[in-house]
Amino acid sequence: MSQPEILNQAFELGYTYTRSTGPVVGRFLTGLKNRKLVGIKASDGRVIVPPMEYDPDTAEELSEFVDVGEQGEIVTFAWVKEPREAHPMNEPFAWAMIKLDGADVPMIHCVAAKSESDVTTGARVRAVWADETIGFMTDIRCFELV
Amino acid sequence: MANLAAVVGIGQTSYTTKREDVSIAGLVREAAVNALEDADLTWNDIDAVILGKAPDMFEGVIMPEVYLTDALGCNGKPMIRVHTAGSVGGSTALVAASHVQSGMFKRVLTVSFEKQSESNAMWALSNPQPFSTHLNAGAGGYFAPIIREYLRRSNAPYDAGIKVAVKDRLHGARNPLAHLQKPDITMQEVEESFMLWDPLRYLECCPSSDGACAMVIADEELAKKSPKPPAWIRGVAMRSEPTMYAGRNEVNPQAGRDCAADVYKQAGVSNPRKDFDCAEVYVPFSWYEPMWLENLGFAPEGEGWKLTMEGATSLDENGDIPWNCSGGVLSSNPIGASGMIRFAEVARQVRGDAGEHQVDGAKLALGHAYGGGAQFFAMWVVGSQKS
Amino acid sequence: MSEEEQEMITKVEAPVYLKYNFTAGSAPTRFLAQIKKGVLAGQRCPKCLAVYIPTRGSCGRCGVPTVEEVELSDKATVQSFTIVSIPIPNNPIEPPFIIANVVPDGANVSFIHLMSECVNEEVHIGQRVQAVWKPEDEWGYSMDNIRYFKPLDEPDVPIELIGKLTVTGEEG
Amino acid sequence: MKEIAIVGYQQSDSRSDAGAVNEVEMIMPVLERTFAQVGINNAQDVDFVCSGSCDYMQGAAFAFVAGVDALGAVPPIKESHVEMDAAWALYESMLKIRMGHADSALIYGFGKSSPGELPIVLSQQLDPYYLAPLWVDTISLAAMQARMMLDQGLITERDMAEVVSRSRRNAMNNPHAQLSGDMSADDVLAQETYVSPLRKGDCCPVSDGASAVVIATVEKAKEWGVPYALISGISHAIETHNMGMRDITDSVSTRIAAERAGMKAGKVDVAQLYAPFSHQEIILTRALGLGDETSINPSGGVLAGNLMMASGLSNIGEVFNRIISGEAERGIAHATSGPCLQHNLVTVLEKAEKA
Repeated sequence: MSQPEILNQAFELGYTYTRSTGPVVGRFLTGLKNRKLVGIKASDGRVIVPPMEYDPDTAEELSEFVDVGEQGEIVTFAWVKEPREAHPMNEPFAWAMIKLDGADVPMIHCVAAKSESDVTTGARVRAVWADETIGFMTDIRCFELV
Repeated sequence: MANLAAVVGIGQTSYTTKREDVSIAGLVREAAVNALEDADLTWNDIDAVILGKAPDMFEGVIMPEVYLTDALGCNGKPMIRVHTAGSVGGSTALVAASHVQSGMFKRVLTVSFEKQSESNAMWALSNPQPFSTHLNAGAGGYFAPIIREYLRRSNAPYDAGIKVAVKDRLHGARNPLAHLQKPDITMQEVEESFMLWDPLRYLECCPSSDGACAMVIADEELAKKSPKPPAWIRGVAMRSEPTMYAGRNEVNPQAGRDCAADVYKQAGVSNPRKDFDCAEVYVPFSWYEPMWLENLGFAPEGEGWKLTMEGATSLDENGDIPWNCSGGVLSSNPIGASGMIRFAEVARQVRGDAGEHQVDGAKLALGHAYGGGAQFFAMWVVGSQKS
Repeated sequence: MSEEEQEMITKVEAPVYLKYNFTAGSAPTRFLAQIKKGVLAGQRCPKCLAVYIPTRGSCGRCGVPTVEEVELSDKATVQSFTIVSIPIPNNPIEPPFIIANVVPDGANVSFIHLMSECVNEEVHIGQRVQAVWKPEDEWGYSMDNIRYFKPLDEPDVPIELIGKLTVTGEEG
Repeated sequence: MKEIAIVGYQQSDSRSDAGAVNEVEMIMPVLERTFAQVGINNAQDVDFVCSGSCDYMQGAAFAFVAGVDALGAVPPIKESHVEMDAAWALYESMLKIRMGHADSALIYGFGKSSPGELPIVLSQQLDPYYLAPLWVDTISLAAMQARMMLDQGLITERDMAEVVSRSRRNAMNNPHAQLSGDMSADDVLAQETYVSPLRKGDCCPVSDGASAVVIATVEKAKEWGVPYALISGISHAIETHNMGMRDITDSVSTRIAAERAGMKAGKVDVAQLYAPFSHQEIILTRALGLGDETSINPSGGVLAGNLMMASGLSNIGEVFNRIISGEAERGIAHATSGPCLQHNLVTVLEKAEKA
């Protein structure tokens, strides 16, 4: 038995996926389409953005929507020097947990900045909307430093 | 000896081509909440969650238990995800039962689901892999040659499959949750339906459904306190064999026979046709009813089709051993949940809670699931009595 | 009803495409290297001696690697088949067509392939068939080097001998 | 309740690219060595088999079905599979033994992660509406977690580098390790940042490989006449999928699992912690309350080689190795799943009393 050569071939695994949202996720995405951010009130009163369907502590169904601001504060971040092909940005950027004004629980999105040193925990950021909003997470193109 | 365990709550969604009104979490949640309500319990009463589904690619969510934690009230609790191909709903129920039978848990929730409409895939997940021939025409294309070999061996009449297709849809018409509602289906309609994979016609094949099924399984003490009658788990078994090996009996797989023998022994069943009042058996293609009648020992080898043709498996014909009273996989097929639906439906039967498809006085019943190339088997026997 | 409610989002398009670099296993690679040369190479299990094609790396029965290579005939027997009346995704072949489980002489397991140059209604279990190859300059690392199997004018193989013939087509 | 022991453990080399070897070919040699260690022929000689794997690692549905081809499953066997790290397959096997349906079990896990872009593949574990569409990779999530700890003064970059240094040095004694060497904390700190604040060294490598374990009742272990260690406790717990709702500087579920598994009942000589990122080892060490008396990740841990779907099981095996060698009397093994330590399993192993 001779040593086998290695046979490689690139392939793509994927499907289009059409997701039904249900009322809670749908409400948030509808907000995005209208360039508004909406959260939901947890059983303990904390405002969660994007809204969760079920409370992590009590498992109860959540339904009390709360409007939140499109500005917020960076809670923590990661600086991506070399964006990956799948990433939403082509230039170096930050992933951040962002606590929006009126929210108690941070959300994750990307932050555009020229360099890592421009980004700090506690920095204020503002949502940058896509030219066309369709009701999808990428309607927020990114956040930018205020 | 295993500790006693019983099903004390059952919840299902209705089954349909596309559940467009809920998220994935919402779908799973619906079945789980129905099971909790059926058991008159709350999330706090649950000690662990056991989740099952078929390949993650159906929804494109990898290891979805991670995302479904909150929908299933699992924060701070153990969560386990089972995947054994098409048999997974059954295997998941068995893993859930083992949590209680081991004495390690008092009461657990088990849920299985598929929201396979999300993938928009025509024949589920048949995307080509490099270096292999692209002849994958769906599960029917795989099983049709095996069915043809069964026909050769058994000399079964050509319309035994048609009879099953009609019978299970008539059963399904009694079950408001069933995906296909065809109360007026006829032999002629099935026979005239499009021949997809000869000898399988369109109406001899299962639909593709979205849906979820859930059960609460409790130990003896808690089961006794349960408001509705428990379905006592009298036997549990699983068996696997390789997809392909020289001399493999694909028509009548040894893994199925061994699994049945194991579960019957535990439940004290010597003559399944007599001892069981009904069975829910994984029949995604009509001909698998006669094939499994033989594999599971309800009929001698080569004679399963006779029971089918006699109406022995039909509720409408007052058969002595009704199979798939809920309509079976031929009426609803959310793949990851299909096995658990079988297990849950027999529990409904022995609890006397199966509505219009109830078998009068059902006391002992077999739930069955299979997967892969008919190589993975999961079975349980449930009874209205502990022993 | 407010304007917002009228336009409630209920579904989203969320494609998920992931790139992989697939590597054929080492046993499959040896099979593929042979078929590139127009040879159907089986691999024998060292324990039960069954010959597999195309091998996946092990004998499923014994759970051990299949090592010894065995050159097989491109004549085969139909173990079973189905007539498919629907198209296969990403495959240009037009229905109805026959997908048969064929066992090449010298092998003990079948693989699926197309059958053609036949009357669909006359295809049967035990029928003798032979591979029809693509032109040599089109051969690659693929079972698709065989375009399809066509019927042979030879007597049927008795059921109990299907999967048991030697490489010369004799009773094993 | 029947006492359960671990009697065998083997792992393949952890390799950045297993090359031509496919899954079944990766599993078979590991199983062969495991069977030899226990003195059994194949999977027919155990009562139950359970595996852990994930289709998306190699990008093919039903990847685990190929695993069955490695078992010699004729006649058919009692077998099951979790789409999780095989540590959870061990958990399922424990239930099977405790319920009296098995006296022994083979557990194996395997992952060929090199064919895909693992951090991006794993982004599809996240919330399918809010996060998966953004393709937030696992390294970035961990980097945010690390920064939060740095900002709060819970750790320093040097603390992280020291974890890496110890991992690489410990791995020098682990023949299966992928990354090992005499690397100092200063060497690590000299690396430029990768996904800041993480350096490459702070992140586990992408690895291909498999591992296997055999467990059995103590009676069966004695019958086999092989060295064994007792599994005195095992438990796991998951947390909310919303990372914003978790304190990601802590691991509450690890603490819950350790309590339920009875970790505190005795001294912990050795701990194998599944920490794919250096700072996560510190989170786990603190959540578990481990101190200087405990040797952490003597194998080098997953920073020296991360077999997705198998390393959690390997951790159990590594503790077993140290108990039967006499290096330790009692230890814990940890496994994790999900982003930023969302789901955690703790196993407690103890030296068996002299028979």
